[in-house]
Amino acid sequence: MSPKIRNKRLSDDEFLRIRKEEVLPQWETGKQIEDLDECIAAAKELSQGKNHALKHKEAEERGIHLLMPQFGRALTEYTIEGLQHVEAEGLAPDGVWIIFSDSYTRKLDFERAAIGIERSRQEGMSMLNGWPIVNFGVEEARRIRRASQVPLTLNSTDEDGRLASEIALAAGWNAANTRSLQECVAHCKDIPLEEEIRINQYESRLAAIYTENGVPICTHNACNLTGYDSPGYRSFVVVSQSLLGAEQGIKYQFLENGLNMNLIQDIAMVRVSKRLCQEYCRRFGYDDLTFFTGGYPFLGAWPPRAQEAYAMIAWNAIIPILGDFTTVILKSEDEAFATPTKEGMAGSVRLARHLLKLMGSQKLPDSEELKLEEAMIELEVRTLMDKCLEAGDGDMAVGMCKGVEAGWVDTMLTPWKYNKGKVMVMRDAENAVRYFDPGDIPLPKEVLDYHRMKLAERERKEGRRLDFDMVVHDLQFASILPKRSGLGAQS
Amino acid sequence: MSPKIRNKRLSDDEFLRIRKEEVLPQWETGKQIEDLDECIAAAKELSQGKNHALKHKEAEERGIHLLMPQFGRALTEYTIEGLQHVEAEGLAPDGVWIIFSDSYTRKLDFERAAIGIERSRQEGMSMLNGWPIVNFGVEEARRIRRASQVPLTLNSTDEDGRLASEIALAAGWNAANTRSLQECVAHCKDIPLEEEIRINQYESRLAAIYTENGVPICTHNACNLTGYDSPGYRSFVVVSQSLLGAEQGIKYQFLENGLNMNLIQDIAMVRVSKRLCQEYCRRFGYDDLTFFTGGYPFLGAWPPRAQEAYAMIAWNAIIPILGDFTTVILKSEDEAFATPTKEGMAGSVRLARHLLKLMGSQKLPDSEELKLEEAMIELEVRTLMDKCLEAGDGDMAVGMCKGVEAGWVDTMLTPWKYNKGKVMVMRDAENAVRYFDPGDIPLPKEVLDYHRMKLAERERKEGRRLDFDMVVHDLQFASILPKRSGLGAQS
Amino acid sequence: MKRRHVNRSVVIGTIGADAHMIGGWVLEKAFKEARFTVAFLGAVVPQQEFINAAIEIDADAILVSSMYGMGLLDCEGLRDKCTEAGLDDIILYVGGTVAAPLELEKNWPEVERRFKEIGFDRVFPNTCTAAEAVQALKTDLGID
Amino acid sequence: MKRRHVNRSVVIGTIGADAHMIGGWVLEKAFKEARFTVAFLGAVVPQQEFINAAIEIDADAILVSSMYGMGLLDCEGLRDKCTEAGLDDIILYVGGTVAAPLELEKNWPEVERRFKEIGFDRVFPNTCTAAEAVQALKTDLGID
Ligand code: B12
Ligand code: B12
Repeated sequence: MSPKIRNKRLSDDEFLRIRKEEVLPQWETGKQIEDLDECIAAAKELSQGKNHALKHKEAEERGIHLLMPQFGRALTEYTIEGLQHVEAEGLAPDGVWIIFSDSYTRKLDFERAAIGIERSRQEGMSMLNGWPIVNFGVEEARRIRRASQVPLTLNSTDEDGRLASEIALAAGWNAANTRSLQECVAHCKDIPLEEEIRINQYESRLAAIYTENGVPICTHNACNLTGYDSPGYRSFVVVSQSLLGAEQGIKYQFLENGLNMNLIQDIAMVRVSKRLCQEYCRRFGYDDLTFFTGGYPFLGAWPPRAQEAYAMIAWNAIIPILGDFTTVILKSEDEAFATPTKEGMAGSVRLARHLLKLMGSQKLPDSEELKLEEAMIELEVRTLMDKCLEAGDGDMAVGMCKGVEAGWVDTMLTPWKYNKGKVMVMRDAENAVRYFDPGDIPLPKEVLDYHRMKLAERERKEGRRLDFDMVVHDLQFASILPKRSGLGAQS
Repeated sequence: MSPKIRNKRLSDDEFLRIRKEEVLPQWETGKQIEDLDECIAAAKELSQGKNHALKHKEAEERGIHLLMPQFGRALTEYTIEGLQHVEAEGLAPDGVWIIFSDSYTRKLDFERAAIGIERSRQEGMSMLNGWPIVNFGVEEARRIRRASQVPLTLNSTDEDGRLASEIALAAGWNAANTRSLQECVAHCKDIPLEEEIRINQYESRLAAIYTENGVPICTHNACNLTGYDSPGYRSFVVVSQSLLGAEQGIKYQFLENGLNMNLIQDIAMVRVSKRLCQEYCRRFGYDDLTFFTGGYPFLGAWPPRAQEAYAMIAWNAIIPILGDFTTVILKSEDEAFATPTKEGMAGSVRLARHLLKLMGSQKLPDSEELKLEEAMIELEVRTLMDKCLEAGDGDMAVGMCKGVEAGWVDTMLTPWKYNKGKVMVMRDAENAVRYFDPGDIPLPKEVLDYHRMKLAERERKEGRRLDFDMVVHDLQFASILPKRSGLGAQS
Repeated sequence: MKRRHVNRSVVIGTIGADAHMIGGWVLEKAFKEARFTVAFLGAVVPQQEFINAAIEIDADAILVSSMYGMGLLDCEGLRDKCTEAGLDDIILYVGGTVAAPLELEKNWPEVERRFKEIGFDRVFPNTCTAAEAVQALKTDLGID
Repeated sequence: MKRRHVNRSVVIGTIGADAHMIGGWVLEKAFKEARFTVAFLGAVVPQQEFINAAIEIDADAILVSSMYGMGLLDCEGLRDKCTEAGLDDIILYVGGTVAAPLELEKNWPEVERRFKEIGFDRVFPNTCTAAEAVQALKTDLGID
C-alpha cells in the first residue's frame, strides 16, 4: 500500500487552514494565539538575548559548550522556582533549558491534565510529570519566559505536539521538533507513520514561519528513541528527519543523539549524523541549514543511587565534551525515580560545569578506531537512506513509510505496532551497541561482519556463547547495583 | 661537592647492622620484629590471597582494573570499621587499600603521635591524620590485616619510613617505597638527597629480602610530588627511582603517577614512565622487573563541594581507565576538608565501580596527538636521565644528587631547601601542564618550542598575555567555585 | 490468601498514556519462562483493555506497569471495574516508578498505603527484578 | 582593636610537621603585593622559629598555616610563647585545613572556639582566598 504523504512544503493556505480547523480548537487556550503575527512579534520581543538558535551559534563561535538541563512541574510557581534555582547554581548564562510538558498533554488529554493540576494544588506536590503548557496557555508560558535568563526549549514530544509548540513559540520559547519516526518509535502505539509525518510537517512549517519572520527557531531533531537502538539506526532517523524538516523551511536543527555510552561509537554516530544531514540536505537543494549537535544522556535504565548516577552523569557529559558536540544535555541523580528535582538538576549542572573547567578544550583525537567506526555507521545510514529514496522514488517521506511497512526500517523495542521488531541489539566487550540479529535491515555485509567480530570479542572475553538472555540482561546493565559483599573477615 | 652515595646494593651485613642500630631502636615497638625470619613467615601466612604484587599480576592477566582507595584513622577500631565498610560497598574483591599513617609518625615524632592517640581517645574523634603504625606496633597491624579482605599497602611517605615499613611488612601488608627524590620534593625540608637515597636503599633492600623469601613485595614508585609539576619531571622521577630500587633487588614496582588531568598528556606520561623504567632497568641488567601503573588523582587543590568533587573523582578515574593503567587510585568528596571518611571513600568506590561497568574495556585509541605528546615527554626524560648518568659516571644516585645541586633537576614548588625552584609551569588551553619558564632544566629545543606553542594557544584563546599571576591562579584552578549568579530576571 | 483454581496466567501492560514498555516486555519474558500464560498488552493501555484481556485468558492476576509518574491517577477505579466485570478475586499488582513527585516516590509506605486503598494487592518499586516479580506472584498463588 | 605602631610586616609559615607550603607561598605573594614585609618560613616550622622571625622583622602578625589536620595540637602554646618573648600585642591568625576529623572541620564555630581559647585572633577555613586574608589583616590593623 503506497502512502499518500509526500515530502512537500505545506502551502500557506493549507497551513492556515490546518491551524484554524485542527490545531487551535484542540483546547480552549488555542484561542489566545489566533493572531500569528502578534504571536511572532511577542516572541521576538520576549526571546531577545535568549534565542536558542542564536545562543547555539554564539557558543560555536566562542568554542564553548552549552549545558542543557531538564525540568518541569505541574504548577507554574514550582517550575519557575526550579529554573531560577538551577540558573543561579551555574546554568546561566551559558545554558539552555529543556522544559517538559506532562504526558497527558502529550497525548492531548487536556481533561486529565486539568485533573492533575487540581490534584497537585490539593496535595501540594507535583502530581504530573511535567508542566501542562496547553492547559496553562500562552500568558503563563510568557511568565516563565520572563522569569528565566536563558533560552527555553519545550519538550512535549509525542504524536501531536502542534498546539503545545504553537503556545511555546508564541511565548518566546524554542519549540517545534523535527520528528516523525522518532516519535512513533519512542512514544506512539497506533498512529501510522504517514499521519505522524503529516502532523510534523505542520510543526516544522510553523518553526520555519517564525524563522522567516525574524525569530530564528532551532528545532530538536532527535533520535533518543527507546534508549536501546543501534547507532546506525539512530543516525538514520535524524538524517531522514532532517530532510523532512528542511523541506518545510527549517534553517536550524539541533541534532539530539541519544548516547549508548561508548566513547568512540557515540562520537562517530554524532559526526556521521551531522555530516550526512548536511550532505543529504544539500543534495536536495536545502543549502542554508545549520546543524548543532547534542548528546542526550543514556536513555535506558539508570541506577537508583547517587554515586552511580553521578558516574553516569559524568560519563554522559564527558563523551559530548570530548566529541566536541555543541551541547551537553543533562539528566540528574533522580533519574531512576522521578523527573528531576531542582536540587538534583543543580547538582548535575555543578558537576558538568566543573568538568568543563577541568577539561578545557580537550578533544578526542582522530584515530583509526574512530575512522572505522564512522565508516561503518556511515555505510549503514547511507544504505538505509538510499534504499528509502529508491523506494520513495526520490521522496523521503514515502520511502520511510515503505521501509517501515516492509520491515527493513526496524528497531528492537517500541510500543509502536507498525515496527516489526525483528532486530536485536547487544553490547560488545567495549559496551558499544551491535546487531545480535539485524532482522530484515539491509545491513551491508562489511558492517554485519564488523558487528559479528565485535560481538565475538565479548564472547571470548566472557568465555560464553551470546544468547537472548544477554540481550535482556543488557537492557539493565547500567541500573542494577552490585550486592553488598559480606563482612567475611575476622577482626 | 661530590656525594658519597652510590647506587649499589646493600650487603646483608650492612643491612642487618643498620636494622639493628638505626631502625629498630627508633621506637620501642621495633623490638617486636627483631626476628626477621619470623616476620617473613608471619607475613607469608597473613597475606595469603591478599598480596599486592600478585593481585596486580592477576588483574593484568584478567584485563581488569583494581580500585585503590585510601584510609587511616588515629585508632585501630576506627580504621578497621572504615576498611570493612568500604570493602562491603564494592571494594572487595578487586581492590587494594592505601592506608595512611599520620604525619607525626612520618617525621618519627612518636611522642607526639602518642599524644594524638590519647587525645583521640579523649575526644572520641580521630585527632591524627592517619593510623600511627609505629606506636601501635606489629600485632595491631596484623589485626587490621586480618580484618580486611584485600591487600593493604602502607603510605607513610616522608624522610624516613623504614621502621613503619618494617612493621607493615611483618604484618603481611605491602610497604616500602621506591622513593628518594619524590620524598624530598614532596615532604622534606632539610635532608640532603644523598642521605634520603641512603635511607631508601634500606627500605628497598627490605622489600627485596621479603620478595626473595617468598613474599613478593611491590613497592610504590611515586611521582605525586607537590601536585604542580611538569609531566616530564614526574616521569623522570619514577624512572630514576626505578633504577635505585632495582639495584636493591626489587622485582615489582607500582608506578604511581600523579595526574595533571589532561587526558592525552597524563596517558602519555604514564606510558613513557613504564616504557623507560623497563628500558633503563634492562640497560643496567635488571631484567626481571614487572611494572604496574596507577594514576594518582590530581594532587593540587580540590573543590569544597560534593558535585565538583565528583567531577574530579570521575575524571581522575576515567583517565586511568582509558589509559589502561592497572589501577585507579581514588580520592573522595572529603578531599578539600579532611582525610577521607568511610562514607566518602565508599562513595568514590561506588562511582568508580560504576564507571568500570559503563566503560567496559574502552581505551583511548592511538593517535598522532598521543604519539607527539609521548615523544615530547620521552625526550625530556631521556635528556635528564642521560645527563644524570653522565654526571654520575654511570651511577644514577650520584647523577641525581649532582643534578639537584646544579639545578638542572628542578621543579617549581616544594618545602625542600635543596630544590632551586627556578622552574615555572602553567596550564595550556587544554589544561595540559607546560613550562612557562624551564629554569635551568636542559630541555631540548624541540620540547621547549612545543611547550611555547601550546602556551601560545592559550594566550590566543584567552586573548591576553601569559604572566606570573596566571601561574599562581593555575594553582587553584580546580578548587575555586563559581559565584552564585544573581536571580536577575523578573518573574 | 485463599484463591480459586490457579490458572497460571497473567495480563501485563503499561497503563494510561504511558508509553514505556520495556519493563513490561522483560516481565513478559520472565513469566513465560516460568510457564505462565501471558497476555502482554504493551504500552498506553486503558483500564478496560486490561479487564477484557483478563477475562479472555481467565487470568490469575493483572500486572500493571506504570513508569511515567501518573500511576496513582491512572489506577484509580481499576479494582471497581474488575469487580463489576466479575473478576472478584483477581490479584492486582502495580509496579514501576509509580509516583511523579520524588518526595512521594521515596516515601514508600505512603505509596503502598495509597495503592492498597484503591484495591491493589502489592506495589513494586522499579528496583524490583523480573525474577522477584515472578516469585511474589507464585507466593501469592501458593504455587511452586 | 587598639594597636601599637603598625609596621606592615608579617611572618608566614606552616607549623609543626606539616609539609604543605603552597598556600603559604600564595599568601606570601599576596602580602608582598600589598606592600607588606614578609618573612616566609616555608613548611615544617617549629613554634620558636615563628617567634624568632617575628622579633627579627618586628611583625604585626604571625600567619600560621596548618593544612595536614593536626593544627589544634601544633598550635597550643604559641600565644604563651609569644607573650614570654615580649610579643604582647602580636596578632595571631591560623588558616588552612586545621582540624583532622571532618566532623570538627565542618563544625566551624567549634573550631573557632578552640583556637580563640588558645589565643588566636582569627581562624580561616581553606576556602579563604589570599585577597581575603590580606583584607582581614588590613582591617585588624586599621590600615588602607
Ligand atoms: C527508557 C525510558 C524511556 C523511553 C521509553 C521507551 C519505551 N517506549 O519503553 C523513552 C525515551 C521513550 C521515554 C519516554 C518518556 N519518559 Co521515560 N524513562 C526511561 C528510563 C530511562 C528507563 C525505563 C526502562 O526502560 N527501564 C528498563 C526496564 C527493563 O525496567 P523497568 O521499566 O523499571 O521495569 C522493571 C521494574 O520496574 C519492574 N516493573 C515494572 N513494571 C512493573 C509492574 C509490576 C506489576 C511489577 C511486579 C514489576 C514491574 O520490573 C521490570 C523488570 O525489572 C526511565 C528512568 C529509569 N528507570 O532509569 C525513564 C522514566 C521512567 N521516564 C520518565 C518520563 C517522565 C518520560 C517522559 C514523560 C519524557 C520525559 N519527561 O522524560 C516520556 C514518556 C511519554 C509517555 N507518554 O509515556 C520518568 C518518569 C518520572 C516519574 N515516574 O515521575 C523516568 C523515571 C525518568 C525521569 N526520572 O524523569 N522514557
Ligand atoms: C597539594 C597537597 C599536598 C601536597 C603538598 C605539597 C607541598 N609540599 O606543599 C603533597 C602531595 C605533598 C601532600 C602531602 C600530604 N598531605 Co596534602 N594536600 C594537598 C591538597 C590536595 C592541596 C593543598 C594545596 O596546595 N592547596 C592550594 C593552596 C594554594 O591552597 P591552601 O593550601 O588551601 O591555602 C589557601 C587557603 O587555605 C588559605 N590559607 C592557608 N593557610 C592559611 C593561613 C592563614 C593565616 C590564612 C589567613 C589563610 C591561609 O590561603 C591560601 C590561599 O588561598 C590538600 C587538599 C585540598 N585542599 O585540596 C591536601 C591535604 C591538605 N593533605 C592532607 C594530608 C593528610 C597530607 C599527607 C599527610 C598525606 C596524606 N595522608 O594525604 C601529606 C602531608 C605530609 C606532611 N608531613 O605534611 C589532608 C589534610 C587532612 C586534614 N586536614 O585533616 C588534605 C586536606 C587532603 C585530604 N583530604 O586528605 N599534600
